[in-house]
Amino acid sequence: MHKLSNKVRILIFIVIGFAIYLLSNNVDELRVYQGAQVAVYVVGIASIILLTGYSGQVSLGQGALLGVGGYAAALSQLKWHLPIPATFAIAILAAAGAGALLGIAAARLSGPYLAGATLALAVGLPSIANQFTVLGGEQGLFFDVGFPPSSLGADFTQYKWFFWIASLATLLAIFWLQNVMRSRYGRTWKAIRGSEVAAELAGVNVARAKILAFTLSAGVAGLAGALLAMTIGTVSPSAFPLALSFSLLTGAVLAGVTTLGGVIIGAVTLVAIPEIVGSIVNRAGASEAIASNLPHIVVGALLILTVVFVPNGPVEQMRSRRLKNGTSL
Amino acid sequence: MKSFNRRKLISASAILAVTALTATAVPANAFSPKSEVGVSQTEIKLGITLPMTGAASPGYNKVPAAMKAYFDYVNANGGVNGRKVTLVVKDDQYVPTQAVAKTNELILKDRVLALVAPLGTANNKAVAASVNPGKRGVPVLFVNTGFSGFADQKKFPTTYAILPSYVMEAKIMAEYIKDNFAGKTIGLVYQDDDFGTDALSGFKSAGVKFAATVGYASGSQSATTAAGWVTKLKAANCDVVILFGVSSATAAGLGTAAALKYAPQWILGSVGGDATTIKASGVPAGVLYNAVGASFLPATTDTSDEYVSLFQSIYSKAVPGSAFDNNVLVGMNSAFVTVQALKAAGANPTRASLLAAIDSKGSTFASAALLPLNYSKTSHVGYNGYWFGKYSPTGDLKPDGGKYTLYTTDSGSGAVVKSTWKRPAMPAKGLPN
Amino acid sequence: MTLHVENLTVHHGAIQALTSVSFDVKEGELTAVIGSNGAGKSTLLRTLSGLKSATTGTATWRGHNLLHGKAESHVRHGVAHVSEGKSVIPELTVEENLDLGAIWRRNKNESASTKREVFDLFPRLEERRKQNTETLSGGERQMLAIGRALMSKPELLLLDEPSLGLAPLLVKQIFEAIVNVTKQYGLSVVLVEQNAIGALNIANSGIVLNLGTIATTGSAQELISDPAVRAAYLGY
Amino acid sequence: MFQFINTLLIGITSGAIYALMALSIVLVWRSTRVINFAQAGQALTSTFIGFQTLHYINSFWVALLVAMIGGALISALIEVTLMRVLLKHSSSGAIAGVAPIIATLGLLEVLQGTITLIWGGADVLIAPPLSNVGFTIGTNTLVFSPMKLAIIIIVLALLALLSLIFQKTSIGLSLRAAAYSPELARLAGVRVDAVRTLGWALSGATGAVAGLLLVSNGNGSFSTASMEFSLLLISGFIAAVIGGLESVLGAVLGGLALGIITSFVLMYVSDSLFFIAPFVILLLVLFIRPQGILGKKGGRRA
Repeated sequence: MHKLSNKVRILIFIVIGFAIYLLSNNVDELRVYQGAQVAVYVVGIASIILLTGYSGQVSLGQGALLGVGGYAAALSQLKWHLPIPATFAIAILAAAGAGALLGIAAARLSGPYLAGATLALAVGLPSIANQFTVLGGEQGLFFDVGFPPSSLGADFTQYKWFFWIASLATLLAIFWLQNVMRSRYGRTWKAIRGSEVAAELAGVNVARAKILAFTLSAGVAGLAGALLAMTIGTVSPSAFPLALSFSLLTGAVLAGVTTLGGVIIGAVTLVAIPEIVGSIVNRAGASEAIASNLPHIVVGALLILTVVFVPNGPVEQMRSRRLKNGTSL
Repeated sequence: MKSFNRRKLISASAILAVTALTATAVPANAFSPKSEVGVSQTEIKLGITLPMTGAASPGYNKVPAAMKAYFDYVNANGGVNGRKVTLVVKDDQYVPTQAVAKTNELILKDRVLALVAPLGTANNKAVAASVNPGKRGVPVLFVNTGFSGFADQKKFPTTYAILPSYVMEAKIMAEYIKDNFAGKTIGLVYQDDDFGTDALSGFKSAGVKFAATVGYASGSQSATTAAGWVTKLKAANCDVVILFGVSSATAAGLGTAAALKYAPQWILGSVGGDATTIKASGVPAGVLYNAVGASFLPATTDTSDEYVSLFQSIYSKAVPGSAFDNNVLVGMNSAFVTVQALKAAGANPTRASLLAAIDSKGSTFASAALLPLNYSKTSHVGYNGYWFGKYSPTGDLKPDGGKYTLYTTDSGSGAVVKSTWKRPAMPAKGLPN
Repeated sequence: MTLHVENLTVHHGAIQALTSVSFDVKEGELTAVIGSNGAGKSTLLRTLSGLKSATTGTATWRGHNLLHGKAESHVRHGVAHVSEGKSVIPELTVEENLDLGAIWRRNKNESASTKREVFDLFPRLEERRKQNTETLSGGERQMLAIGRALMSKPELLLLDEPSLGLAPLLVKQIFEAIVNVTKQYGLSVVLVEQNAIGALNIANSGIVLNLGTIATTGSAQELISDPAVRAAYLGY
Repeated sequence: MFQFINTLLIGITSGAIYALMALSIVLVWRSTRVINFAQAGQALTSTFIGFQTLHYINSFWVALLVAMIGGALISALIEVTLMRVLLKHSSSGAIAGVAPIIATLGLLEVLQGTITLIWGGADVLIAPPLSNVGFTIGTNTLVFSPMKLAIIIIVLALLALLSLIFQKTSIGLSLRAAAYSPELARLAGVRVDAVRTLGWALSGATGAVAGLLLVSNGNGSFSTASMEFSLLLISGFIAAVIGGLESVLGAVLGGLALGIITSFVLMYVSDSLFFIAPFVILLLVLFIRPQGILGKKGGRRA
């Protein structure tokens, strides 16, 4: 596919950023908070798309990498009192380091073994926090990005501030990810996903490419972890449960793992479904048990239906349908 | 031409992003500055998050119904200055991120006046940090946790804990052991997180020596892992064992010990000593018999107590067929204290007047507890002591010698002393003035 | 006409692998299908045995529609397919591979006597009946593959490159064995081979496939003496 | 000494249950090359079926049988309605390799949500059928009771039964053939689809036994959110990987090894390592012997 020039892309991102800015001024606090959640999910999902969609490796433990990022950010603030952007950078680096280690292990594994190893990681890693008092045990650590600057006015809420920070970080991350995927590495990963053997025959160092994919993906996940820590104000083992890993994977599948184009769909779905289902259930006057369980069922069912019927995700599906129908230029 | 396609895709996703967000952005009810959030002419709306489902839910999931039972009783008797008190319940599954999300919903969507009686240290720390009710001036009242950190009013200016801290509990327990089990070999099972760490520091400052300590990872407790604990405690020949964990861990420890014919003198922490949960989890009756437990409320079977008998009659009418246990008593007591705080906050309560009322009059609030509340401008910790007793063959905690002996202390290095405080009579019909 | 194929067209995704292929195999005859790599020979057999579905056309065996239903039902109508590359399961023992061939047969006495016949035909297999198939040589595996097919009491045998990768001496043995079983059981055989001479030498008739279409058909004798065929496929 | 023996006994009983779960995972893996992450959810559902049965017929053994049948039916249903369609639809494409894994995760959510809706989130109780009071030698009581003995006997019996089916019957031959080479099995007349469904059904029944034994090994209480069940999945999976994912014997050895090692770590190192120990064991196995104890070299990438 032909590529947009960088100038046009930068322009598009600025327009999106402006739209987000306008949006943040026109919705209430709850929506702004949910907007920040969406941004966290966008980054988390994008990290899975980089890994699964582009290099064909699966990770059921992405939540653990988010955890590494979150803890790194919180620790660096607590111990060294670094400014917030620096804590984000540390989160990215720390998670990338963990990802590299994981990638070295993962390069030896494939399919179910990799899935299982990352699953075990998702369960095992967060509980490490209990082993070292510096990590704050079950209660975890505080991570406080501070109040919005007073120059923004007294009405400027904390959540809006979170939303701004998260949106900016998200836009930068997605822009960078697009660059990576358009680069030589992106093509290499795609070749590996297509056929490992063929890629190897074509002279690709498969193991190295896989480790690199893991490293970069983990770095992005680390950013998502720091953003998550920011929106909930703490890091603790239970902030990065197995369910988080599954949610991100679900979002990635709903978004379509082969393209970044649908990432917002996956993220919005994750935030919106519990809300929509919850409000329907509440309106129907059903019990709390239904209200808290139905969203799980709906999300799970949606995941299954997507995998079966639109395995490449809705965006890719629409795109290929248009190509097939010949309506596309 | 293909680039056009790509561009369309990107701009389409941008538009999608914007519309998706705006689509969900249904404007909430217009905010009217005149009346306080959550207070209308006819209603005062409160909110609670706690585990209604999940591993931590047994026992605690009876709390909302108990609170509602008392609120309904008040509402049927004229309400609070003519307003009905309603409670919005959200299930947080004992997961901090969920607690944050649900608390946000309560504040931003349900628009409650205050949060009452939420449960859990980790959850409330996360809520305090993220939702930041302190900065918003949203009261978080009578939190069910003994985490000593909530005493820090700079960090948690609007949070009021109700339980004695775990440090206090450990110190008091140490004193009780000194009085009753001097010279015995003592073992400890604790949850290896802040909950247990708080307790460990209390035991340490009281100078208790343990022959064996078993710290289990939160969530790992089961009859299988408990077989390991018991084996260790037995190997160290412990005669007295303190179980300082959640109810499921307490149940696992007691049940497994019985199966392994190990019968030390048990001392159960107040958090895990919930007889209903222990019995429901298949622990043979009789295992709990003679174990030592602690509470600050009267025994649930003590019908000579005016609070217990009133609460029991209210509850049995509101939730027929449900056992009146300690969780119910805790829930109703929280509701009782809440109603006093609301009344003390004036004819048209606001968040600020509610907080001010607790700070100035909190220490005079009546409650079912056998100790006074200690709220003031400088203290946001509720109760500060316990009485000890033993469990009856039916699993009810009864005070030693039929008489409540209250020990009190602080979370620091203060001594443990016996309290001489006498609880004032209950307000007429259990309706605070 | 017992095997009747008409206008058979098969696709591999977007690629047309077979185009309007028509031929017949008479009862008790051996038809060799020759052609270069990628001519569609294996596809033809896989379609006939039900492993692959056809786009259009008809294929019947004694009136039974081979383009309908799955491979496991065709075998119940006497069609046995020995697929390319020593069609045996290495994780099973020799005897289990044979038993597998008869797994759908209800009468266990009959299958036991078929097993006896297979052992008589290939004594080497009996010697190694309890061994893992992995330990067998290439030739032995091919024998086992044919033996497995015979266990299903076939009437139409579809053989895909039985000589592939075997030493010349073994090739000769395998071809002899094929002639033997064909005669002994009165089988109709479709034999796909790269080794065109060997195949045509034992065949009654032959089909030359080229890029998915039939280039020539005729009796084996005619094909061997056809100069064009000789030049293209026989190499002399 | 008694501490050592008790530690070993704790390890063996929990290992036996891990082994069953591993077996259940292996059965599905062999029949369809899918790791079924919904397995623990299915086991939990079957256990609730057993719980429900006890309401009508007060016999643990009847409940076990009904749970096994229920588990088998649920599992078979999943194979027929979901896996078959899925494997046909997504045999190619970007996520072909991971699609089944993701689908089973979705299934896990659906199952867990559904049973919570039906049975509520509160703890329920299945009283263990035999005494859990340990045998006494002299003045010491072992961590070994009639119930634990029964657990080991049931696991061994089930194992013997499965081995017999696999090695000695033509159904077993079909199962193995379909696992190793579906195409050849098909050519030999094996109805591969039906055989796969059977493999899933066997797996479901095995998982049901694992679930009920897990509950009986403890004090009998469990809930839809029981931590033990998610741990059962992870332990089962790790055990299966240690055993090489292919063999019944491997699954059993893997389960026992995991159970015993974990038990010793918890006893002699620290109880707090509960969640980390299995993870470290898995990583060690994957690093040192990626093909598992009984796995064949090169099989790991297949």
